[in-house]
Amino acid sequence: MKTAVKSEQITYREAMREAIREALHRDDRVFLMGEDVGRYGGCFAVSLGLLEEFGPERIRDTPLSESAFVGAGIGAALAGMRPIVEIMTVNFSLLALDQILNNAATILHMSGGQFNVPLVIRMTTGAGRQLAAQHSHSLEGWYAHIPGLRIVAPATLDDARGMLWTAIEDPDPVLIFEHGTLYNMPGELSGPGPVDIDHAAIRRPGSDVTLVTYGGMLHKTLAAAGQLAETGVDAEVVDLRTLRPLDDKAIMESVRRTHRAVVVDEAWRSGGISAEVSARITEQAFFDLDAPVGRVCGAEVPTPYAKHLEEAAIPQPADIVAAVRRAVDGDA
Amino acid sequence: MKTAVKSEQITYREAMREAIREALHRDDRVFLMGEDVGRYGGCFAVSLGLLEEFGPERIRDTPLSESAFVGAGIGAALAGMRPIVEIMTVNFSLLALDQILNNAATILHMSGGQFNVPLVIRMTTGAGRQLAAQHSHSLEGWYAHIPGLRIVAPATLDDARGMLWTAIEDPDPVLIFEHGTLYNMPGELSGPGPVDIDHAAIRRPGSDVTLVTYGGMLHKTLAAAGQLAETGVDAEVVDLRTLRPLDDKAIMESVRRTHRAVVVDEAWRSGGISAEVSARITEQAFFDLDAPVGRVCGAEVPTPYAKHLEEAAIPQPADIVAAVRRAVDGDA
Amino acid sequence: MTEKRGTRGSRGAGGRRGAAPTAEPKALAAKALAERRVGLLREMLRIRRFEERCVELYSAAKIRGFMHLYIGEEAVAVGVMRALTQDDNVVTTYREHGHALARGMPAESIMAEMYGRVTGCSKGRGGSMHLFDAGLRFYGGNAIVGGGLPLAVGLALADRMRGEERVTACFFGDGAVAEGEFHECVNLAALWGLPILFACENNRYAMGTALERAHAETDLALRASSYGLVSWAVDGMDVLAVEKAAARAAEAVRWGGGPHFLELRTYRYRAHSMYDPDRYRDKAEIERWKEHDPIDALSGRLRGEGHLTDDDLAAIEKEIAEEIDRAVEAADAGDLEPVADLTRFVYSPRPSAKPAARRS
Amino acid sequence: MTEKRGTRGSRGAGGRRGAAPTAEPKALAAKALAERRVGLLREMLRIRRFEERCVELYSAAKIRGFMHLYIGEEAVAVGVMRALTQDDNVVTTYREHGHALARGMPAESIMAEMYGRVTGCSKGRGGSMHLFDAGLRFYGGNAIVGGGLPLAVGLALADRMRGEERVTACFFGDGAVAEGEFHECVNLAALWGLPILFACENNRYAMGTALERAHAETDLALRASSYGLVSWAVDGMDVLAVEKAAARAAEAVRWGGGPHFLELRTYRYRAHSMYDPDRYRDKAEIERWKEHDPIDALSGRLRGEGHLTDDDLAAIEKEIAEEIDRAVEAADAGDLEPVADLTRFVYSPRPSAKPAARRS
Ligand SMILES: Cc1ncc(C[n+]2csc(CCOP(=O)(O)OP(=O)(O)O)c2C)c(N)n1
Ligand SMILES: Cc1ncc(C[n+]2csc(CCOP(=O)(O)OP(=O)(O)O)c2C)c(N)n1
Ligand SMILES: [Mg+2]
Ligand SMILES: [Mg+2]
Repeated sequence: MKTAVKSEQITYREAMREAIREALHRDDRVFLMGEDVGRYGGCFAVSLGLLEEFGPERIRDTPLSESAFVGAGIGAALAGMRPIVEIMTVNFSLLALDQILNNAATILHMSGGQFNVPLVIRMTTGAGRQLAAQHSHSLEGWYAHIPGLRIVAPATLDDARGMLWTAIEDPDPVLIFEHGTLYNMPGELSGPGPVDIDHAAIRRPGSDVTLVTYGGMLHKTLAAAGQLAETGVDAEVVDLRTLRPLDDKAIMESVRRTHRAVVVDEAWRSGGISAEVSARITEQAFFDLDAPVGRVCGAEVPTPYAKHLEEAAIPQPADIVAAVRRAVDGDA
Repeated sequence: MKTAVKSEQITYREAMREAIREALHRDDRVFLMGEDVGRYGGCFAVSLGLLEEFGPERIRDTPLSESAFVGAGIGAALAGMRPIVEIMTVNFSLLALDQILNNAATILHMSGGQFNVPLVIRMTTGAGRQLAAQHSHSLEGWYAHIPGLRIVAPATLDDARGMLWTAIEDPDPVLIFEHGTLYNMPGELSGPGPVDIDHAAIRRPGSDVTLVTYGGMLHKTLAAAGQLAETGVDAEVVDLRTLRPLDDKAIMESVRRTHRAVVVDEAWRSGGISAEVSARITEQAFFDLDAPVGRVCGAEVPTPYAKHLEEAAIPQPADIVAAVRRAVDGDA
Repeated sequence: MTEKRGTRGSRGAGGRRGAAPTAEPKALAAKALAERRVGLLREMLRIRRFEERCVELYSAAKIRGFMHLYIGEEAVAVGVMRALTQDDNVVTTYREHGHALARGMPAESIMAEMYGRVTGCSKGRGGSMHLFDAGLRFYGGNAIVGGGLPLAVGLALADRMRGEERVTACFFGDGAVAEGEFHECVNLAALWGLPILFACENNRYAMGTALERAHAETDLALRASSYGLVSWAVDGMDVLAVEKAAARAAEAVRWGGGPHFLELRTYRYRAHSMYDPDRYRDKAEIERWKEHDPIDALSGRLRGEGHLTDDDLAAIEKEIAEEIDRAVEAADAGDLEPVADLTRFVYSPRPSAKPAARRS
Repeated sequence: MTEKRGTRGSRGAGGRRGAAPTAEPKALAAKALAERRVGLLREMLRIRRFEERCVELYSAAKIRGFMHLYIGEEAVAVGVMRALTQDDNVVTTYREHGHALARGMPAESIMAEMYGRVTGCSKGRGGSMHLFDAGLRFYGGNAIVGGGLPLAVGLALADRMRGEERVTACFFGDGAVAEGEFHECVNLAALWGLPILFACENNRYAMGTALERAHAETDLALRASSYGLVSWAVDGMDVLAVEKAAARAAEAVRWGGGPHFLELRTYRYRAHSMYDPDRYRDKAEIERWKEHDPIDALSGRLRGEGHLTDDDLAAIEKEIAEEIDRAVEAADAGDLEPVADLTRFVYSPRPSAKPAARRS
């Protein structure tokens, strides 16, 4: 088994693939199931080569039947397996939402604690590739409304590599959202092994404003923080990593230091995770705030195909910079 | 055609039924479609008697095929009909969510404005009847995340009677959420005809705190306001009525007068509509607030069957009173 | 009316075993068979009396929420469960009191559940529609029509992957056959040759919607066979026919014959749920089906054969009544889950915090 | 390989009409028929050349996103569209350039759409997967597999309720047959006798998943017939066979014969989308199918019959190339929607504000 070693250049896609390989090697209850994960090599090539290594029982191609194979993942998890179910794109997960909400998230409670559902569901999320309105949503924050689920969004190579391990050890269902624009992101891994999925991470320390974000937006937010630094604004960037449950403590500690917060989220603004973060900051750190919590979100529109429209529909570094300026300059 | 006349006692269920009858009489493009709307008389008896009056073409029983019949409603709307689709309970709507989000909410934009979807979808929502975890969710606030949809939640007889008319005239899809505990609510109608669905309504004027709510929670909130009045706190109760788009102006006007706000919502707290209302108040009226915006929401748990647990899982007047006390007494 | 179509398909393996038995063992075998049948009768009666008590308790507001009764359909649960071993899996619907009882769940545990007690099988969180029992591999009452089918596929898949000789029996109604999940699951099971016994309880109605107003093809066994799996229509009012078909099917499934589909043609005497005013069908239709009552039929037959007397029956009724009385008493006396534990079982304790914080 | 199964079912109505024609009209009819066939060839060629240009433009990054080509499958769109009138409805998938062209959508409008221009048929908001044209009753490219089927049911339902003699043709792939929505929709259409022509483009793969790894029963026409509707398998590489079957089916649908299902057996020569490295099938398999190329087959036949010369073909190619050139030029020159209009078409202007505020 090849494992990635330190200082080797690797992409997010490869990190995710290594994570799956590792899981398959470590635990024979683990298997990967979904549309085109095998012969095709995965719609975004994440599982490329795994069929050859692990065979068709454990790298299991399914028909186009999202509800059935997600539900089958739930059933297999009930039976003690550790399935990893891949849904190609978040929009298609709507076809399986009945199973996810009414079964995966519910059975433990509804059965009075008798049955766990140790299931991992992975899917691609997000816009930025001109895939238009039926392939570009960011629904991870929306999923974070559902009790019983754990929602994670790896934004870095280490998280792509490490979160799956922890997710598989979780006795409850974990949904992993992989932003489509990250797969080709190169970088270095600090090493194999699980990572904590209970805590947010400060990706850039700063003292003037807290930028709360996750997933694909992390990199735009870091870019914006870089630009802000040039104009003398020192932004702290908090990567939520896990959208449910939220790490309130990390958020509040940062806000108490900076007294200002802007939430950056690619999803539609109304009722997105940005609203929840904002509401919690208000509830828990109201008297520490020097300015209202700002939000930079996706436009409330089905993602358009045309490049210029799509770009306008999702947050760009300039939008983040502008929102921070409002938070900083708009002081009472 | 019998129409309800002023001062006649009627239930919410009957008001809804009259609204449907009226629509069927007024416009022959209107038809009602869903599981057991005909022979059975509607799972909550809303459509009782309509089959006899309008026949099986216009009161159309469907097989258990939520995705197909909701999608068929979308298709019929594309063709210029004005379908009213009934989904028995909000949980089952998950089976149709692909059609609702990926088609109903999207086609107008995706087609560059060529195709409207003048569809009305009605469904029962909410807990309180010991129906347990697969029949008791409150997902209307969650649906309010989706651009392209209009989400309404009639809490009064007049709204039950009048919102459907306006919804049917809307060129875009409108979802109507009827709280299951309201059907037997008796009262008087102020008369037939459409009602505005663009604005929130102040159901009780007050000066000390703004309580923002809607649907089934309106009545508990009014009860709480009554109790608060006895202790000298004069609460204003705002009924959102429409959850998407929100009537920001009405909310902010009230908050600017009272300087305090508590949002009351039966749904799960994290990522619910209460978070959005809270975030907007922070964004738009931060410097008018004397206290952080409070939230009284459902417990983050699949609704349990046992009566005492179910009651504990959803907001009760005492919880609302307590939250208001915190907002009022916790003054900085 | 009750369609008297027998089971289709291959003969069971039984006939091929060993030489002809001698006369004495034959008599013994006949006795054992009769006792077995009395056992089936007893189980059906137990379900019926339990359900009748539930009606009273619902009227007395001891049981709340949606409650769906199994009266008239008892032969199905009893016949199918008899064909399973304790190691098999069961997945079912909101109309599952009968399945739970026939599977061996104590009446007490079910009744306490419907009373919302922490002593109930699901600790009061589930109620009538969500009976679960891990010890019996009873994976629950599912109240989303069709919602249990994917779970059954997954359970069977896990067994296949681990090489276990286990059958997963999945119950669902005629109405569920219209759901997309039915289609996806039957195809998947047939495609992958999974060890599932699909037990379709065709009681001719989905709430108020009659079979022919929901399905373009009303021969559900025929429809299912189009997926390329073995599919039989069975008289679901005849517990012996159900037992025989289920035993054959389960045996075939267990030994690698792939999924089997049984359409069990039955009828519910009572309304869909306690909320249902039952306006959509003819009372005469109900009466006609009652003439084929599975309990009357079997008890008549056993009496005729001299295997059952009035005294036997009275004794059985008495035992059952006592069991149900005890269940009601226990339910009444059961504790409530403390409200402080409301959010237990939303998340589980994490296995260990050890890997934590290494990197993030 | 190409299955040469003819259409099954009843004979068309044509043979029954009138007396035997005299010789001269016969010659005229033969000429008209030949012209008609040249027209079919022209349409297929137009699609192929358009798609080939799309490949170039995608490589040049003029077109982006997911793009799915129709090369190899042209006979299906051309044959089926020929059977429809301008008043019929069309619902289709993300692989719909061919359907759009065959339906009569100008190449310009499609190309501009893929360039993301406001001059595109969907104002640049849809791209390759979401071509719409209200004037042609073209209800869109739907990129959720199976997602268009319920829309087709609804369109057909509306027509039935209004007594319109209109057919709704719904295209979808073999992969879509596994989705629950397929099942629900075919049942609903059959149950209600709706005027739908289900056009299943069986190109043997759903992305990288071969037919036999997705369906327990790979005879899709047979499977569909289990819902009790008329269902034929058709050689989808033979445009004449497609046209004939589609014309019969459409006629039957139009006059109240209920939904018809055509399994059009075809093949895509290119990868699933521009992203697909096409690892899952044998190159030899592709070559074998190319021997049955629908364009080669028809042009060969027309040449053999003396209805087509090299010059004719060159002229056709030239016309097509010019049309596509013009489309590319126009697309290049097309305006972009102003960013300020980003959120147009999320909500429509309300019809009037008049009922407002009366009561709340
Ligand atoms: C997805 C879904 N839709 C609708 C319902 C409401 N409902 C509960 S039971 C039922 C009828 C089901 O009929 P069938 O499958 O024949 O089972 P039966 O009740 O006859 O045993 C309906 C419509 C539901 N629970 N789930
Ligand atoms: C619900 C859904 N699941 C998965 C996908 C991804 N996907 C797009 S096309 C496709 C294959 C569809 O195959 P088929 O129906 O045979 O049509 P074809 O592409 O062969 O024309 C898949 C899996 C999708 N778009 N929608
Ligand atoms: Mg039934
Ligand atoms: Mg295909």
